[in-house]
Amino acid sequence: MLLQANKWLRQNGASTLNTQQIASRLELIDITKQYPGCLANDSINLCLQPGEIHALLGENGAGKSTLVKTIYGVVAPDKGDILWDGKEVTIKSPSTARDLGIGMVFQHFSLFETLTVSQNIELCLSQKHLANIDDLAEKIRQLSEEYGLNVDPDKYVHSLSIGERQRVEIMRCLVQSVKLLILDEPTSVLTPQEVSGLFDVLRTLSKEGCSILFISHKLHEVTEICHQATILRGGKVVNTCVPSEETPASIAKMMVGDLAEQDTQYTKKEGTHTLFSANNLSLPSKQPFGTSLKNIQFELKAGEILGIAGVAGNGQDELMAIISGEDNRTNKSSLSLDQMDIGHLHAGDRRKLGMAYVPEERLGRGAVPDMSLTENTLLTHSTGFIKNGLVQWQEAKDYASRLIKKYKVKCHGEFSEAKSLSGGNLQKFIMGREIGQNPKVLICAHPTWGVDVGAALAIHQALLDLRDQGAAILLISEDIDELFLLADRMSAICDGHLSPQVKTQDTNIDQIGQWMAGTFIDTQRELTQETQS
Amino acid sequence: MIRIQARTEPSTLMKIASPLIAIVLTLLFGCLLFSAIGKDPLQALHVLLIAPLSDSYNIGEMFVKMGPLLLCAVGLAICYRANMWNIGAEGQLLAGALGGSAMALYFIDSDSVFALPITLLAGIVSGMLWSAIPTFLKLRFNSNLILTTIMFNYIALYLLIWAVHGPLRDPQGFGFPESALFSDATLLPTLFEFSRIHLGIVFAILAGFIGWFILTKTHLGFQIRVLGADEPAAKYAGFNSKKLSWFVMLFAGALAGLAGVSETTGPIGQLVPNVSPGYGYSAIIVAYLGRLHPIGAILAAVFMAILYMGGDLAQIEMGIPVAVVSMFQGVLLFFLLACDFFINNRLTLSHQATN
Amino acid sequence: MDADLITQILFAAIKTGTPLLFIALGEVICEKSGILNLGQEGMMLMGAVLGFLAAYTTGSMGLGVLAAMIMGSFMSLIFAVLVLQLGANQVATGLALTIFGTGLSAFVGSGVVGQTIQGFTPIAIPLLSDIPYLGEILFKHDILVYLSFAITIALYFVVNKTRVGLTLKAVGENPNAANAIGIKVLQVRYLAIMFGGAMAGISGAYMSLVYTPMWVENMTAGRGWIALALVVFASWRIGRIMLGAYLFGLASIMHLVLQGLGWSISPNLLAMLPYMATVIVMVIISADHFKEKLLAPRSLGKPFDPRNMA
Amino acid sequence: MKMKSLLLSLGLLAGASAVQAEDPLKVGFVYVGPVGDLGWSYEHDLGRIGLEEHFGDKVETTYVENVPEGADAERVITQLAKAGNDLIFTTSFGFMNPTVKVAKRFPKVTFEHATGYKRSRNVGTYVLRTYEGRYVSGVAAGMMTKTNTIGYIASFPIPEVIRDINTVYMAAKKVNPDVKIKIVWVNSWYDPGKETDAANALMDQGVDILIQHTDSPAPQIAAEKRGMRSIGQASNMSKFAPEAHMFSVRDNWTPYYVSVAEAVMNNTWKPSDYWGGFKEDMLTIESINPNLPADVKAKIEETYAVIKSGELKPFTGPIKDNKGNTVVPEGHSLTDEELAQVNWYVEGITDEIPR
Repeated sequence: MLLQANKWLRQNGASTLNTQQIASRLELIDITKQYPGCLANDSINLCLQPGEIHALLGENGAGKSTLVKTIYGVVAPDKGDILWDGKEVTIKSPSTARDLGIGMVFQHFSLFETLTVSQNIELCLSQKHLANIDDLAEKIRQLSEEYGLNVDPDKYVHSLSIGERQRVEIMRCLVQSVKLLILDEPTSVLTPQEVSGLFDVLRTLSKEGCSILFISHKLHEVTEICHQATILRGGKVVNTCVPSEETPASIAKMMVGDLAEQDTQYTKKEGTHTLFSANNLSLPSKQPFGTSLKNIQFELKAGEILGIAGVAGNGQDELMAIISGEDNRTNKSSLSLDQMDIGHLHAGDRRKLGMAYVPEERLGRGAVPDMSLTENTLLTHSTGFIKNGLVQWQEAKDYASRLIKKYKVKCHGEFSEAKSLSGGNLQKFIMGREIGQNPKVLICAHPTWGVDVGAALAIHQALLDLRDQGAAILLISEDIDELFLLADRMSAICDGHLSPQVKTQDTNIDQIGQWMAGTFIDTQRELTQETQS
Repeated sequence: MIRIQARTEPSTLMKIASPLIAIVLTLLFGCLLFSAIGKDPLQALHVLLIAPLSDSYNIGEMFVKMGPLLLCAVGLAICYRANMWNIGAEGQLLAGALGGSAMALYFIDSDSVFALPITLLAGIVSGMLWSAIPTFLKLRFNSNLILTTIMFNYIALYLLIWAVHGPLRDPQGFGFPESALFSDATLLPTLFEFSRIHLGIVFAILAGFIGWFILTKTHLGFQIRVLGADEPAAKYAGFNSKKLSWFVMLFAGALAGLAGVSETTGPIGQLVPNVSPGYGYSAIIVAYLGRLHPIGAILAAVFMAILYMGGDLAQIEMGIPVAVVSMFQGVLLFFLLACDFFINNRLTLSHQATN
Repeated sequence: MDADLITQILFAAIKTGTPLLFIALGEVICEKSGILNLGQEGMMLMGAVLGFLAAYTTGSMGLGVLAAMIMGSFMSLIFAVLVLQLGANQVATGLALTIFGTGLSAFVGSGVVGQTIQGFTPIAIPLLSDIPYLGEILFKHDILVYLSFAITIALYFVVNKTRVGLTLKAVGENPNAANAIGIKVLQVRYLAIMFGGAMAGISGAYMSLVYTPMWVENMTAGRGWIALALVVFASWRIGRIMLGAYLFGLASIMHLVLQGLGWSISPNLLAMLPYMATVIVMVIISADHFKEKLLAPRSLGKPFDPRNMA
Repeated sequence: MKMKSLLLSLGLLAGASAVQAEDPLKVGFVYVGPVGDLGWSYEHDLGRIGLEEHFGDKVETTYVENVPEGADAERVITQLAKAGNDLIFTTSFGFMNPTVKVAKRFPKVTFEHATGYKRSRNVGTYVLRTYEGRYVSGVAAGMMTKTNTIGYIASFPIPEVIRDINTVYMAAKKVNPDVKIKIVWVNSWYDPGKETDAANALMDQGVDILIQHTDSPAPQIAAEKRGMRSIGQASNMSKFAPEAHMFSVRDNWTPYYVSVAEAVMNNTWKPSDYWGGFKEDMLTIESINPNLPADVKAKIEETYAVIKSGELKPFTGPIKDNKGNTVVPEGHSLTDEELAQVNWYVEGITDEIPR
């Protein structure tokens, strides 16, 4: 059956599937899942053919994750049926899913860093699978060769890069000879070059008859590789389409609904004088699995936005911690603010000098989940609310409610706990809180990640207003499009190295993409060697 | 069918009701237990919980018992609020007793008005020192605070026993392991003629209110709460978590040290090997029962003190073994932890799911 | 000190270290699954008293050990339900278990205080016990000591060489990921906790059936706490736990031995030794951040609720 | 009248109302350990039972066990006094100061404190001449030892224990000039685990006779297991070690408790420092093992007899301490007061008294 399908596919090409001839690989009928306070999936129908690469699209919170977890047996649906190769099945657990031939690569990898690659893979295999494999390590090497995955079974996972880890996850599925592979935002952690390698693997798999369910935010990738797309919004299927017949813009429109297209152009500005600089900053990581920073050098000028692009896990978190002072192992002179050395100062002292930060994690870092918005205001904004060490709760409360009004934060009031807010609303609140302190320098990581379009626009405007008031803004993001939209100058980070900074107008996505993959590192090294000699 | 469902917002009602429900359940457990060993459960509960408050002497004794429990519990509650798992109140109390007693013996022939304050201060400083060592080891070497504080409890105990047998032994005491009786100048004054209530109790209740004030009214307290609730947020906000950790640990050490010195200069009046029947450990229960809230700790300490005294009375009047007291403590904490589940969850009656 | 005396001291160190070995092996399995159970002392005492009661009433030592194991795992089940099912704080629940166990054991055991039983008799293993010195030290013990050898070897194998060991490590490192790939995290943790309870039970039985052999209130005298330190001391490795247990055993009898040899050091200061040693070793191990993070189960002490996974 | 009822409610007169002819004499006992320790507290409780048996319903007794020697002791003693007890025995050294304090507040109640040295109008003390039993033990041990090494498991370095170590050594030396004594301090009256460890450590070092000054039968069991010999302490320990056990020196409190109760009933009680030994039958030699050689058995009986008759007083000069000072001059026997202050080892014991 599978062989037949394969043959048929090769003859007909993958893009023109005829659904009538064979039973669907997977069919979802009326899948519904209710969480307290939110209907995550609302009667979702979806159909997947052998060899089909199917995109599942939607904004954060649209219900994609819940749906794939349902398929993989992590979440039990309240209602609905799942047909597998035409037969109704109940997928009770991931092991049932794997026995059926469903494999999944998670967005946050489900790998164990203190185990080796082959131990990680072994854990996923059922006894039945294991019995068929004499030598797992050998099998991994063989598959690695076959698909060009380049995975060493004996290495410990903590020594692997993000891209390698993803390939281990894929390997985990290949060893089980899956018939359906689910990928949850697989490219968000990859360089453009790694992405194309991944796509090659996916195409090979598809040709062999393996179905692929592909969750992504990156629409050009979807149009490039997917045969079919299902678009979710608010837990419902709102549209389906053949991506190759659409443009990224048209798909985006389906995703966000009737909102205005996001094609705004903002004016670029040039900074005046240097407000903040990092001078030849090198520091080993505190974490066993972190990235060490190497020779970081940049200047941040008043009245400009400097964007730093990069794939997650390339030292952004470490850089952020060092700039904010959460990690203050740096030399006094390696960081300076307004002509003053601040490398030795604690985070709190740096705040007092006029620095502010919007962290990547909103809940659990930018805001305390179990505390009210008033208390969360006080978290970083204490000037004026503390007298002789005592908290002026009434004033803090009034200020919080003003913030809520000004930034249109949807909540019950300033007494609401931070965890009761949606991601976008919380981000607006945090943004407002940080901007409200009139910082000289604002460091901002992934400001619109998972935020709806309307909120994103508001956040962009707030950032630009702050810039126009003369503040210096450092914007760290994985979203290249957003960086190009907002940043006046651009840079990229890779493996703890920071690329040179160039004016946004003088560069393009290609060059930044290359830099994200680290092409600048060798040139930089040569340059330093030249200047030294 | 009964199902467990997560609440969208934590229940404020349950937060307050949970300890009360836990107490009621513990009493029910007690009834079953007493019936099982052939004692009249109602009489037993009466002796255990009501009799300790039956006259002014007993009420006074309740306060005497509550003092050290409360002092330790307030410090622990604040530590736990900051996520510092200090199990070392017992050791800090013993250190306070030891340091304070050494000072009191120095003043054995004195009638200076400063003798008592200096003695108390010595106890406080000793307690702080004893909590400072594990704190330093944690902050500098990242060692596990739970384990080091437990180890230091034992070390303090043996140090105290050593001192009582050696340098601090009463030279006129026929070699028995106890110090000389302190001079009146270093004894905590009692407040009433008829009971042993001493100044230390006032300190304890004051400590409860100071703890409450720090936690809810000051920026310091706010920072402590943030540190405990969400460490990355505290780091992000630039709170100096080391300083905060030092503060809560030294505060707890100071209070536990004060508890120790108040015991030796209060109801005991000399240094003996058995200064504490485990106050430092029981204080952990008090802190929890009081919702890690200093004012709650006052109420919880009253309850625990009654339970202790009731245990003695139950033995005298009904021959109930004194071990029931620690059983009650354990069961109470079990029930409390179980009831806390319903702060964030609830039981719902639902009809069999369709399908 | 002559060779015979050293042999006898080492023999005694193994005897003293055995209850520590049992309980630390149980705790390390529990911690490897990511659960910190501070209730060791309570479980151990309940094991001791129930083991003694069973052996005293039935006259069968085997039944005593069995009863102790069952009691230990039952006690740990209380902990497991609170921590795993109701998401209670592990530290507080563990302490409650210790306090409860201390009281309950005194209560249950009041009838047999001061009674005594025959106890296990030592068995010299043929051939092995004839090895000079080593045979004297290792192979002239009672059956529970041999059982502790066997359990150590078995656990070493299971933890390091089998899929069960992998699963345990995975759950302890990253329960969310483990859940995602279909490992039943709660089930693994239940089993790990109950194994810990059963081992604490045997450890208690060793105290009341072999060591003294009699039941006394609070007879474990803080060994449960020492075991917790021992696990850190051994940096979660089975082999080192065995070594550590005997070292601790040695340290705790050393002050008695030295006194007999006429050293005039305060017995109280000497009694501090094991505790001091624990602190020092803990500091040395944990000072190396990098290493500790690789060795320590990363989710240790943190709650995990599969209902929050979505 | 009003005043009186107020005082009554404060418990101050509670003791006074009870002494009436038809009412039974209420007697309270405070024990430091559990009554089932088979040692110290156990024998006191046998004394209490003996008292009840002697007087039938003319007395009514209550006891409180496991009373810690800290701040709680005073409350427990007070509660016993308030509960209407006319006579209260506090049976551990650590209860001395609390007893004296409570006695001040209850002048109509009679207090008797074991092993202490503080007396007042209504507080008497009583103590055993344990050294008489030790002398017999020393003689038997000196005769029985093959390795010429006697092991002594000691509790705390108080005069009673030091005095007894000296007695054992002097007695053993008399019958066996080559004898040595090895002493291990366990710093506990009752810790079977530690006592076992100590017994084994001693036997590892060549000891073949164990004498214990601790209360659990653990050393007996340890001796039995290794085929060595032992002598029981405080209670009859023969059943724990059928082969090893040579004999036990048993404490017998009944005669004293009966005489005190009688004196209180007849209003003839006066505070005194009472020493009881073989002569008063408060110490007895029990269960001499038939497996002992005849000459040893005979010597035990003989030594017992000469001490009982007063012919032999163990601490009769000349005695030198192990630093060469003469501590008992020729022709002098230590008085009770001097016996209570022994803080030196006799010549020949090479150890030092620990701190």
